[in-house]
Amino acid sequence: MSDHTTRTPRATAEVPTPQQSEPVTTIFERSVRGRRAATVPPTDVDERPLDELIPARLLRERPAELPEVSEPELVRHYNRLSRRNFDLDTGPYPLGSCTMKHNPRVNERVAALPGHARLHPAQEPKRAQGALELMWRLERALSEICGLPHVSLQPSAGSHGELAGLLLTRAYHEDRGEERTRVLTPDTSHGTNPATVTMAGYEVVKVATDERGGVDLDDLRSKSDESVACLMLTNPNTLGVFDENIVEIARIVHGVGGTLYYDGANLNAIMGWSRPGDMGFDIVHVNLHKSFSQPHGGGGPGAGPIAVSDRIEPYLPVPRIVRGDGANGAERRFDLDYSGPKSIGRLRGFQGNFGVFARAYAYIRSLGGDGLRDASETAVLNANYLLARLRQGRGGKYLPLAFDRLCMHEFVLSGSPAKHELGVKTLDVAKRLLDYGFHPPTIYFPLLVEEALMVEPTETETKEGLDALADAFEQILAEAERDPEILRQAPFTTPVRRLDEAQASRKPVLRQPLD
Amino acid sequence: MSDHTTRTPRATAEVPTPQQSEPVTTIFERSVRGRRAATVPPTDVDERPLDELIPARLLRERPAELPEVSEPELVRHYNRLSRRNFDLDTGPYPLGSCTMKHNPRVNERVAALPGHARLHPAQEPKRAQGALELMWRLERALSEICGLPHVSLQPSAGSHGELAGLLLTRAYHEDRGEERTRVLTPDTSHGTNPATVTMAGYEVVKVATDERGGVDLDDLRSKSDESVACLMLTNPNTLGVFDENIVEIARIVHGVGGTLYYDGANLNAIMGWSRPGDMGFDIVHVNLHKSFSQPHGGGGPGAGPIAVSDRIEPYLPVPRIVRGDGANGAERRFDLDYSGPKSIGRLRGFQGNFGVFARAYAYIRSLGGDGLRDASETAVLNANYLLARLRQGRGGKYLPLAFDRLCMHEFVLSGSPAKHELGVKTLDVAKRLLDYGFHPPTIYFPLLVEEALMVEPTETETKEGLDALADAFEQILAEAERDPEILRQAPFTTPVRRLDEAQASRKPVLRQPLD
Amino acid sequence: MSRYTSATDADRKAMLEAIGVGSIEGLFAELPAEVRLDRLLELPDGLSESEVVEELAALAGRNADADSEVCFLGAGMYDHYSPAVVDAITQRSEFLTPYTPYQPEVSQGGLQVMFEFQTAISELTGLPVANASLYEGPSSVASAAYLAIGATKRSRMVVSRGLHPHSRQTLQTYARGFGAEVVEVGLEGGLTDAGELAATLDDQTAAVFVQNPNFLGAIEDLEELAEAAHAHGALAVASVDAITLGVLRPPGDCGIDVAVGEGQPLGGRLDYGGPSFGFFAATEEHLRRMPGRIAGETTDVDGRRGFVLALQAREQHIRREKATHNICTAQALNALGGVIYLSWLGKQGLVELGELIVRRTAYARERLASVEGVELLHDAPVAREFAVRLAAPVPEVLDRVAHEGVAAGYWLGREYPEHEDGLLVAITERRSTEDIDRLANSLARAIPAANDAKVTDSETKASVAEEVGA
Amino acid sequence: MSRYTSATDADRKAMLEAIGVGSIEGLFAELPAEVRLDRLLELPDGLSESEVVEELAALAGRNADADSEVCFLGAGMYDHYSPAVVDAITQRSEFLTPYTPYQPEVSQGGLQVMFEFQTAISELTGLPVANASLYEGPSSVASAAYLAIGATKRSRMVVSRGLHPHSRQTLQTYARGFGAEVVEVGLEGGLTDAGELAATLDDQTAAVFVQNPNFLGAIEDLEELAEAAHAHGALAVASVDAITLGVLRPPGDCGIDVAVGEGQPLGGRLDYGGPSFGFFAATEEHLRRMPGRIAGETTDVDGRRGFVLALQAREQHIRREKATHNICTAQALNALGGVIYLSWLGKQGLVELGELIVRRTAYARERLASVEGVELLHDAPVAREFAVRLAAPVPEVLDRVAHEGVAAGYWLGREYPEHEDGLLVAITERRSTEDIDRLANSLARAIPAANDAKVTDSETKASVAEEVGA
Ligand SMILES: Cc1ncc(COP(=O)(O)O)c(C=O)c1O
Ligand SMILES: Cc1ncc(COP(=O)(O)O)c(C=O)c1O
Repeated sequence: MSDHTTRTPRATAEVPTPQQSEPVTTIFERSVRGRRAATVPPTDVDERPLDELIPARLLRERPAELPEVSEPELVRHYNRLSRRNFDLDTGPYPLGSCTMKHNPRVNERVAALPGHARLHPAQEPKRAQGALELMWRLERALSEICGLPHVSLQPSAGSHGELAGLLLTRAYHEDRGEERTRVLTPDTSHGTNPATVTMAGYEVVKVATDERGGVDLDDLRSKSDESVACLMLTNPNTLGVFDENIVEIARIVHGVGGTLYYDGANLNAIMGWSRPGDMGFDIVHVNLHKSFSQPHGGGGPGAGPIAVSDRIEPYLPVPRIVRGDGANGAERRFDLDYSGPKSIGRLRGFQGNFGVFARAYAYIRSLGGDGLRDASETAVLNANYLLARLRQGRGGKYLPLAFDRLCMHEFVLSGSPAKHELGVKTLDVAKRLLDYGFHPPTIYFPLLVEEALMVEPTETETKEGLDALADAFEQILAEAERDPEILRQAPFTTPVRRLDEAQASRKPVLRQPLD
Repeated sequence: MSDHTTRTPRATAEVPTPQQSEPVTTIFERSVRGRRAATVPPTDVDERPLDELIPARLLRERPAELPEVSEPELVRHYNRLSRRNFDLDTGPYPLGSCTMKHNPRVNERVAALPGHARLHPAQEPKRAQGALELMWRLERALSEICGLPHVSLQPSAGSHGELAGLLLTRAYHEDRGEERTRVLTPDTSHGTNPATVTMAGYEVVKVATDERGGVDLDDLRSKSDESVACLMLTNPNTLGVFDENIVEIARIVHGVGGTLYYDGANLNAIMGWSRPGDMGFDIVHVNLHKSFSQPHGGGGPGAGPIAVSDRIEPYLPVPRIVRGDGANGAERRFDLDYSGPKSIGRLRGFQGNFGVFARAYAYIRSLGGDGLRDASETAVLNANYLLARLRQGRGGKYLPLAFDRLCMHEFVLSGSPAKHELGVKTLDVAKRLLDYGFHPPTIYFPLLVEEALMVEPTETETKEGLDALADAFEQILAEAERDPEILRQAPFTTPVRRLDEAQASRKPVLRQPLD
Repeated sequence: MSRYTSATDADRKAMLEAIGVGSIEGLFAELPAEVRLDRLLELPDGLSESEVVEELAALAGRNADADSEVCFLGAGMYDHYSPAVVDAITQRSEFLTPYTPYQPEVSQGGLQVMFEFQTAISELTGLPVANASLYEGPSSVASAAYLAIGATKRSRMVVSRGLHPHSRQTLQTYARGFGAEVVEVGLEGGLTDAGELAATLDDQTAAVFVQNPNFLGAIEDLEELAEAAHAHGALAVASVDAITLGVLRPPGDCGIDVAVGEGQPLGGRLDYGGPSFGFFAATEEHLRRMPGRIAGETTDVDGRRGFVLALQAREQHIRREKATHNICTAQALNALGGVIYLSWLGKQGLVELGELIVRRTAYARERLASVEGVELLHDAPVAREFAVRLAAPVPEVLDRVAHEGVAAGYWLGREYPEHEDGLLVAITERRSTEDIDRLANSLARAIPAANDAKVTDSETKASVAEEVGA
Repeated sequence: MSRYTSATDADRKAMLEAIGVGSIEGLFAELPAEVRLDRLLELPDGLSESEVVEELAALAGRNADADSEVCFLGAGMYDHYSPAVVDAITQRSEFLTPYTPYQPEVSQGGLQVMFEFQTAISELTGLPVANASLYEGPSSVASAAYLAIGATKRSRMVVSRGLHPHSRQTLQTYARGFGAEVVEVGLEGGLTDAGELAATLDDQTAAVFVQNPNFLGAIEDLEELAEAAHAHGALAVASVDAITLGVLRPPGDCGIDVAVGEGQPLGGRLDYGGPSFGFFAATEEHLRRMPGRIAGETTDVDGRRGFVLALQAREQHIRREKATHNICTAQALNALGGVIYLSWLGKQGLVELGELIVRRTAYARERLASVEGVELLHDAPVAREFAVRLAAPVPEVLDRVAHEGVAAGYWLGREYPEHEDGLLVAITERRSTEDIDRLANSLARAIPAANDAKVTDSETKASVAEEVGA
């Protein structure tokens, strides 16, 4: 038994929920002049007037209007606010492309050890050997998982890894005296891919998708020439399907001298089963906040390490972690190497998001090779099972699979029949799912699929949880048959109901007005 | 501004709240055979069959049916459960006699330091000097606050301190060759007082309360004789009033040779203003989970250190913390002294609830003498302000003060007029307060007061919070005038509504039936 | 105003006005002059948060904790690994900060936890009824005596010398209040002396108290002991170790009437001895005599499943001087930690953990017995702890081993004069064979050294200074 | 099945059946053989939780952290005290585990936090518009350059040598992508050389980048620099330290167009450099060119106040190749920590903290300057960090001082060849005068010693072994 018994939630806004009745107050509105949650240690030196130490014109005239609250008020404010979030520790969060897998609590414990959390980033490497070794070991593990020999942990997120990847591509081509101007991305690609292409100074060229959801090889061939710097690809792609032509794709792109970039957002599908390096990719980014269990934090922090092939290696960002050879029986010493004459340089300050590395490393050590493979297998099993359950019922009719194949760790449905036959949009289905206590899938992505619903249950969910989710879909579609207005008005149970997003952009109120 | 704007909550059970619709499932019901949240380290020794090491008849035959869940399920279960509690970090919790003051987060931090949390209780004192010194310093601080020279931190809670107090009293009298059989307690005393008296082998003698809410001196005199071992008293007492006759009371009890025991549950009213020792008390217990900010934990842990006068000191529990005299320039060493030939002995294992001591000590160090006094002053100010606000409105009419005086840190109202004039009981008012987002006061205690409401806002609440609470009372009483049924049916917004307590005792289901 | 209070000067002024009192002093007007403190409390000034942490960290740094040593100390509290989920959940405000669930409508979280906890303890002990926690182990033993008096109307308590010394001492302390007599039965070959027990029991005996495994680590035959007690109409009370209940026969299966125990091993911190929790389970017939809170299942007015404090008529706040116990604040948060821990380990995990510990203990016992100068104190079967004799003064040896970063165990001479040369060594899943070998090697060095050495004054002084971290 | 997954054998069987595939392999049938891994990953076996903690703790134990040393390191990240409330709140599942708030109805907590954060950053910087966070400091500087290109249609970036070397390097890296040129302006007396700046600026300049306090600790005259930039139609970008904004004139008051900075000092962990957050604030006119998430206030269908992601049309998930930036996952949790920290300190607290640090820094600067062999590198006014020259090889001196438990500061020679003898010393509220005196005394010993000593091979080896904890 489980608590996933599906009951039909309310479909009325008449009687507000308790949370809906709560007034919304910001911490600034709680502020009362003179209150404080902190006292500052006493001044144990001369209390010289500040303008004796710093010229008055460089000093602040009036203090910043920060909140003035006592500690109890501070704690209450943020505790109450926290309850206005849905979180992964409450229930299923099948947000496609985001890999909302469980965040093990032991990772938080090891990240918080003073030797990690209190280590200054400018500490001399010889006094930070544990940190460097952890990073080195994580690099080795990611290298093995990705099937590429060299790793830099530096990028701060997937998009940052992408930027690194294209800067590496640029450096690689320039080093060979080539100037290439275009980067290919499938029309199913994630928004960060084309945005990165522009930021890296390239032109985006879209590649079409074939009828199986993979790269359209003819289109790819027709667009591949010496001006192509790189092809950026996700595999399994954002449709949740594995591109079987990957070897041919690599051949085509490498054939014209381009590099192959792997957007690792979907690595969770294939760990231990297949490796981007073995598929022919030159550069891979890994989202440690997806496949490697770093908590998403409401939108970060994450980390986007990159793994690269030998030919890309000379251009990797500095500093790099190096291990001494331990010659003459000396201890093997780890160090930071800033040299890299061909390096693209730095992408950020210091050594990267070390706290994230500690969590990812703990995750890898917890699972081992077997466990990582189990994670991917279970993720794929869960996705296919949920898909099978959805197809059995009304889902098969109103929310068909966009590309009718086995899926990998996620799948993309099209809400087009629901829209045309029932008059409910994907947005409406998603909002009604909220009432059923589930976080909705990713919606309206990929753009290729009309009224897309991108569902990624991850390995975290139980069979019962998936059954309950399938049941909720079924009930919602039944509701839509009966009374589509329910969905169009949904949600009814959330702390606020549908919000006016247009207003927020038209007349933006982006900070608390004070005075 | 604050978020305490009072809105009228729903008064209907028609549309259940989202939480009310959630199914209730125990962790045992979530269990699925074969799942697990933990793996055990591998056996690195011979895997000998267990019955080679332990005779089979001493071994368990079938495993205990503990839950089988993965870590994500475990976390989700308890996170969801947690949201079914009201807590102090959500809003006002004016639970009389319980001193629901803010639990500073830094206390949790220092209690969790490995040097505290990971210190084995049987560690040799010379290798636990920091812990002993902390205890010693806490003893000194409590001694100063209570105005009594000797302290034992050992008791685990207030009631345990009370038991210690009466065992000390017994030892004291026996040592003087006296056998005394009776213990006096006011009729307003807390239930633990008489329960302790019985447990300590004494007979309870109730002392009446006078018209000002204090001890009835005549009744006290008439009951005081050589058979009286002790008078147990709270001051301010459970009516929230300070007994002005305390010096005379002490004279009377001491006059017949009895000891005077101070139930320190209400110490939060007078820190820095008055000291039990100075009032004439021989033995005091202090609830560290009340005045000294140890979190209540849903019903513990706490600690109930006792402070005593010189004449009681020889009987204190062992072990005691002692400090070396530092003779010959040696370091002052702390130690545990188990000798105490006249000691009542041990009250529990090891040295007491050290983790609680660390938090209480951190609290005392955070506030200093000034801050403790400020805490008491603010607690008294808040109580009197709330009282004044309540009296202004319908509260003055329907919920009058039981004893019409200035109150200390709490006050007791009588719901008798509300019951007779409006037909709503104190219970009904309390339940309706839940809908308004407040934890109700303590109700039906002290027994002396008909339909009692015992209100202790503590120093934690803001003026705005108190105003909102007063407004809620006002609105509720207005509701009662209009439609008392609302109160009688309340609450409407809580995860469950009124529960059948009688059934739970008549046909007790006290554990999950398994199979 | 401090950082934990909110009354600004303006607030104070407005509030005093509303009260109709001119000043804060006015609020304390009713305190007679004789009992007013006419000075400030003599306490050091308050500190900023960072200073508080600094000060407490400095104190903590002067303790040798189980992270800084390899710890073989046990004697009732054990260095088991407590998973991160325990802290993560028990630190949630929703569990950390509320009071006892007197308002069940807003306390379903806490109440359901109690219900689950009771179920887990009932399963572990094999007894149908469990409460929601008592303070800790030894005082739970004493509480069982209080129950026994009520149940049998007798007041003679027969205790095995294998019962934890703290439990025996606590029982003795309480007994002076109850007016009960406590009689001890010795050990023979590590186990409660069955003959002596038989001779000691009489028809005035309220209860027999044993511990399993007993203080010397030996596994008692609970069934035999329970039978002996029952033969005289006395209750059989067992203080049991929760962890080894994964592999040892549960008291409920052995005819034990009341099982109690220390909860710390179930994912609790060592905390220099507390807070932890005590558990208390019994047969059905003692239900209405149980001490402490008990949660029960029921339904609300709309038929929803819910939980309440059941059988409150036993308790002090209702029954006052007739209550079954005086306990009020217990150890709810620690008990929550316990049930999370047990759910984390799960059905198989508890068994596997028990098996691992039994096997490691067997290894350690053999390994240590092979060291020159170490011999077994008894050879009864053991599960998680065992006793040896050292051929050198134990405190001396402990000191030397401590300097090598090992806390070798508990010196039995502290509580058992007859075992002045005894050392009690505890094994958990955190003590690897490597750790055990390290202990053995360290003992092998320390025992002859302690015998050889003539400790001079000056040496003593140096080591003292070092130990207090000066 | 691992401890993080739930599919038992029975589950797998039932699920595969429902899918209509015979085995797990069947689910991977579409992977071409050539790209299948035909072996297990070569990774060590998985560990139990306690073993994981042991392993990571062993690694952590080989780092000299700011609890184990007296830390005067700064250079962009500072050892400020982070209050317990920050951890307590950021570790709540409700904040820790959700994704970016794409479903605002169930993300009001996170969205309101962003709104509050934006308000706090706007207040601090004196600029009207702030986003909800970027990755960290230096990449935020580079992101400001991207905005400047869009705003000015120019691509020449003029950077002060007082800008953090990591910021300059990161800008340089990004610039290769943008196709921007980066030109550096030197320092004079610790401050950006105004003359050189004037000479370097031209009408192709997109933006001028300065830092305050600059990398050598000196307080720049932002107003002067902003005027110089504006005179050429360039934007003025300042990278600012958030803590000292309590006392220093905010960039918005000085005519700065874009202010960015590193968020770590606002209650963040040191974490060997990350994760922290970057903040980004600008004048109103740049609103629609801002990078990253921005929350805005709005109402729901029933008129309730609520928050959403505003101006999403700037972002990659909507605008794709035309987006103002490629950022997706940012640093929401760290930004939450930042706004909690600022609310904890409060209006007065930030000022008092700033004043304390300025005064302590003044003390430290004088105290160190009085040490033989130490002299000031510049005498411009400073706030929280200052630079000195040592009359001995700096790395040598640092090593010696480290052996006395003090991390003396940041060796400027790492990034400024012209300051081979430079040491940058950072002061926070955690560094007492006692700590400062200890540093001074330690330097007083180390400088002559470093000059005297001829480091022999064997010495070096010994100290290496010690440092790695062998
Ligand atoms: C397919 C894909 N690529 C790239 C990204 C960008 O990763 P990040 O958010 O870490 O920058 C995402 C994240 O949502 C993604 O789903
Ligand atoms: C007046 C009074 N006395 C004694 C006690 C008992 O204290 P404890 O719960 O710590 O045993 C309480 C606690 O509620 C109390 O309010």
